[in-house]
Amino acid sequence: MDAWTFARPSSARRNGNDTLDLDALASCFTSSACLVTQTTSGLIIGMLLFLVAVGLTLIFGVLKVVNFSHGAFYMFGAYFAMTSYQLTGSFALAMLCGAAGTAILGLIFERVFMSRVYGADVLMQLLVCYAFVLIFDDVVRLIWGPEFRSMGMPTAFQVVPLFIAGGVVPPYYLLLIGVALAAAIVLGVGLARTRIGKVIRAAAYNPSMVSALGINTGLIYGGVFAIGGLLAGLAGALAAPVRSLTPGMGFSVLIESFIVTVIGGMGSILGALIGALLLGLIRSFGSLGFPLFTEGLMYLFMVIVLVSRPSGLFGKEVA
Amino acid sequence: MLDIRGLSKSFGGVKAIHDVTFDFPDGSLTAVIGPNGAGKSTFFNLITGALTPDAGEILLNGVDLAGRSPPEIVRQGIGRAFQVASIFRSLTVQETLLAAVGADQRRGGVLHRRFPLAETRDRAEYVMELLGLANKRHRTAAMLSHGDQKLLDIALALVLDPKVLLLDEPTAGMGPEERWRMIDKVRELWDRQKITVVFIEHDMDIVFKIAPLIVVLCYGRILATGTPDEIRNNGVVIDAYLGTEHGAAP
Amino acid sequence: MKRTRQPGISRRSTLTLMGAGALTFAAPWVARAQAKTIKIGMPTILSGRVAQLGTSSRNAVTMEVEKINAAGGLAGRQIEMVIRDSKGQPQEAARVARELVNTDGCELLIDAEASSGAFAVHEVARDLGVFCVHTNSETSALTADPKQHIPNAFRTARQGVHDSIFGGSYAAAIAKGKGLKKWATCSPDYAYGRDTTAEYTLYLKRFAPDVEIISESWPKLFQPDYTEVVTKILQAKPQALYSCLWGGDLTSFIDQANIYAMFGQMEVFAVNMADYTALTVVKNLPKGIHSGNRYIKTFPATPENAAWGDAYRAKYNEYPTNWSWENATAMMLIAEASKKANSADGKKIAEVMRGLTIKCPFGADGTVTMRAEDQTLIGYAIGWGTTIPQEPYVPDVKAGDWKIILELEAEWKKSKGYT
Amino acid sequence: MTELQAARAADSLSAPRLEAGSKRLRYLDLLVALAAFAVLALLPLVSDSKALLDFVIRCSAYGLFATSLNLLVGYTGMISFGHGMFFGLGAYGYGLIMQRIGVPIPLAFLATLAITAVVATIIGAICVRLKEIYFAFVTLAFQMLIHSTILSWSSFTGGDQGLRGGIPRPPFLGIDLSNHVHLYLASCVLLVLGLLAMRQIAASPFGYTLRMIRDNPMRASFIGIDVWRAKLTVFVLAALFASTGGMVMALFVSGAYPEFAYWTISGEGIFINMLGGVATFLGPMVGTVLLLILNDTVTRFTEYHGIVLGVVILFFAIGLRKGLMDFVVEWYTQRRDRASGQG
Repeated sequence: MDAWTFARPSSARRNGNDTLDLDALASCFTSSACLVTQTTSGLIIGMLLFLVAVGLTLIFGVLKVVNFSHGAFYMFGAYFAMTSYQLTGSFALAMLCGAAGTAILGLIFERVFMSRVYGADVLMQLLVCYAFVLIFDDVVRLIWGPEFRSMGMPTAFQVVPLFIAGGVVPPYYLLLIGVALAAAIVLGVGLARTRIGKVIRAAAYNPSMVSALGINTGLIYGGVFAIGGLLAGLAGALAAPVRSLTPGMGFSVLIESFIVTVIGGMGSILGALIGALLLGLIRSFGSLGFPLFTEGLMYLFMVIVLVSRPSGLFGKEVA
Repeated sequence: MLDIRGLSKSFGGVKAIHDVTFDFPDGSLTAVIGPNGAGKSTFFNLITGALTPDAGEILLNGVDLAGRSPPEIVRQGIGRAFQVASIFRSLTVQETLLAAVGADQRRGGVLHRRFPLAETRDRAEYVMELLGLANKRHRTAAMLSHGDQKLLDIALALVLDPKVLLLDEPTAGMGPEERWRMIDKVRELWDRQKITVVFIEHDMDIVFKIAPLIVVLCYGRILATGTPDEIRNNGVVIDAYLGTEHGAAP
Repeated sequence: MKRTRQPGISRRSTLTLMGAGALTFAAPWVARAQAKTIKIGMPTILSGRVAQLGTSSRNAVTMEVEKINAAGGLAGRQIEMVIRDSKGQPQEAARVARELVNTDGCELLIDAEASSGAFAVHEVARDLGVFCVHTNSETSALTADPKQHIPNAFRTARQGVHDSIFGGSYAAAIAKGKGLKKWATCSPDYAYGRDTTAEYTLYLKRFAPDVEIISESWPKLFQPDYTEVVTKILQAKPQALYSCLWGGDLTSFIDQANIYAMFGQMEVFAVNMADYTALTVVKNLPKGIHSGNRYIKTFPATPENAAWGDAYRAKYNEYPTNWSWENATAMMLIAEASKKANSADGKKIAEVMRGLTIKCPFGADGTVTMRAEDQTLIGYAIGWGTTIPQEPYVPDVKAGDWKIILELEAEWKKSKGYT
Repeated sequence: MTELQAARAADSLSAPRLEAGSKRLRYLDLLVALAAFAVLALLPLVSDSKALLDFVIRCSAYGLFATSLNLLVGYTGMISFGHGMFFGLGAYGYGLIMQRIGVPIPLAFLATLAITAVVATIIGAICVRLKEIYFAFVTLAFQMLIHSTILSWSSFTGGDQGLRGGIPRPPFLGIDLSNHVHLYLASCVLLVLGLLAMRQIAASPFGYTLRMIRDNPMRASFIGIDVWRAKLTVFVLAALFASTGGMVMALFVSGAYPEFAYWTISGEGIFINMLGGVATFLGPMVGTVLLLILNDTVTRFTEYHGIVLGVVILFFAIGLRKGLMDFVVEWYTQRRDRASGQG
């Protein structure tokens, strides 16, 4: 057994088993305090991830582009929010700047660069995105410096956390979940009910038809990128008070968002929501039961989903 | 020869093919006709293994092919050409056919020799000559004209030396003149090869002119079978099919 | 949306581009360095997430080199630093190190890499026999393990086991005083985090045997979200928490633990807190976090140390990091050894350097020593104290006793089979 | 092509002569390989630059890896984002065998290939069912899984610090790989042999089967090709060459690190392919040389290499819209056609 456990240095003292700590996991299910805390913690992780992932899935659904540079929008959202918060001291304005700034960035990125490679190979599109991952990280380094930064929590939220059924829930995270849920609802309803939403869905389904109807597809594509950028930027802005800001911070978020969209099904908004929540819960409960393999657990879950349902849980069946 | 028994397939409650039974005689030339959505292409997809039937048997010389994979079915001797020419865009005509023969001879996995293999040459040559593609052998498939691409598609099916050849609308998307050239080719092919040919066709003039045997599909069922004269005078067919189709299409 | 574009690049410009590329590439091979100057190569991390540490290493070295050159250089030869980015990738670190020696003609190497890069550069030093000082890898095995030992490689970085011995005894004293029996740990899941945590708890329990570890969390390096870790710790309800998270990960963790009001509920021992990069960034620093010193200009509380810290701050408009003093110490040692040997030759410097003690602002007693037996630095300032959210950040630092540290280190080495 | 040219081309290459022609091409390949090796082998005699030899060794490692990736991407149309896992597997497999068991180098080499084949068969059997972007993602997931495992299983793999303490290189048959020139020659031999073998795969009937699958997998199955099996075969073959590249890398740095199995290696492989071109056999090799030169020069001058590299990528992706070799070949054929059209 020895060499096959994911072992730690021999001098390490562990109270539980090695990789597995199933007792901790099991005992959590018997305590409402633990259940509430871990479930909300899963929700928090999931909802923030959802904001990034939904933009990714929307862009893929409409443009069939895997936007590899999506993490950079999240990063810019955080930096924009931090700078405007430092200048104005207004939290609301910081959120707005983070979201609006990246929306504009998304629009420019799509119109000036991505629109040139729609006809080309998928790999060419990926390369353009990859190029901007590199460029954006260095641009942030040039503007804000290589050191990590912190925005700080607004005083309004520096309060005692709430206790619900024995579980701990910080008010700031309630706000975060609320904003993300609101974004999900606005997006879902907007796509289903409004005229613009219908046009976007039509463009996803049949772009040539939409352009034949005299609608400017370029505008739609740019708009979709702007919405995607806005959501990612909003996520970055919301994360800025609790996460440290560094160049390249978008990367790990991007990877997790990819897992979310792939599990949920590329192009499915509901899939992104469910996928994000699932991943959040895997993380929060996985850290109890598999403290050393939480990350691996996510990839394992992704492999299992992909193998059993290649198009993801809510994706359209691939022929 | 090709004996279809009780073949059925439904998609989410819609019966695309329902209890179809028909025996295509050895060396016959049969046209499958029917209005849009009659299940013609589904019928072909079931026979060639692109779709798995819900029920029924597909017997080729007594061997049941139902539920087998396309490569297996091809090896049993059912070749197929597609409605939209399905070719290998980056290969030349000659490469395409040489590689196809290689695949048929189970030499597609050979690693230690160079492409093309000498033993694949004769059959490829023969088919190129047969379909008049020989002078375009070094053209890349993507650069061929629409008609030539359709011919190459048929050549691909033919080069495997099939017992049964299924042609899904060989004249689709062609101008009137080109159509007749293509149909002459099909006819000539059937004459020379002495194989069983089944083709889907929309143009009634063509069907009535060249097909000795006609199967009419409608809503997934066989509505009628017979010679051109029998079909032409079949009241049910006229009502159900000719009425709608001729009304819709010029 | 398909758009066909004619490739718009002329042949001439393509050729020019290729020519230019070939030229810049060939240049270093053409140039052959044999001048009066002595080149010192330094692979370090100048891009990516920990670029700040690399640049602070570069700053410190540059500052020291200016002093040495002003004083006449190494045995009369002016130092020219050749500093290259390894992007934090071990294979790049190895490549850059080889190139620095083989192509750029560097005669000495300063290896300012993080752990895995340091092991890669160590192999290059083994292969090429070039004089090399590891300045940043704190992994004890790099010098403690006799299998790693080569005569031409030294280390001027602090060592995980030293930190842990004193950290453990410091924590044990507080644990006994306040009755902290239930402990949790939360450290990054990689070699440094695991080894340091294991050694820390080992010594904590040695000095306070009734301590019990009731929960462990192992977030990934650079993990953005620690929510599940924070809630897990809260579930366990420990009386004290140990963490060796560092840099941005530590500040993220503090920000996220803050809104769960975690710091009111337990004593926190975060060895990497007392580092200016973290201290100056955290906006709502909780009071009274226990931390080991990384670099702090008020400890040791000597005029030399304060002067060095101020000079650095004045020159670069930022605070020095833990990596800064480690690199500065390397240059000080090289300069002193070269003076004693009256040579800039790597072999001669190495001979003198073994066992050399020099005056140094970062020494616990004003001096540091390059221990001869395993060629690693001892006698540097080690202390623990509690943090406050403004200058001087750690007002009262309790200094470690090197006598005890060395005794227990010897014992630890024996237990590891290193002697 | 005009009708006339087609006819002329047909004349010059009628079927029987085509056969002989392909045999000639085979000898030509062999000749080119020998010449390339001769040039490489003479290099240490002409230049005493160790950095140049180092550069060629790194080119061997990355070149084998990138060219093998092109067997998947360029020839079969399988975009793998996880090919780097086999590069890592090669480096770790070889390193661990040498450190723990200490067999002769050729034996360790073969054993590593065998391990790679087994692992690639298992992973491939799961992955190749999926198409396009889903294939890309599942290979990426496997790559991350393997990377996570290397990090977590530190008692065996050394965790994030990699295999430390050097990998032993005992001499065999008079070849001493701790000698720089020997190591250089050995990696040249591996590179040339590897390229020759991959060239053979690309030009074999199997190579054409792959092209057919790339162009039209549905049609390929309708002419009797077992697409799944062919894809799995090329997946495993490509893994073997990637693994060889990893072993060369492990020999070069005398260690193995988790970065070798990280997704960025796969990303670099794809980048190299796009840089050099996927439609030409030697495209990835050209891309390797380009990327390494670019990397080595740019990091020399600036730490903002992200911007520089990004702009270069944009130049290729938006400006040329294809890799350098593809661009050159296309430009050359266009020019020739124009010339022959006028003449």
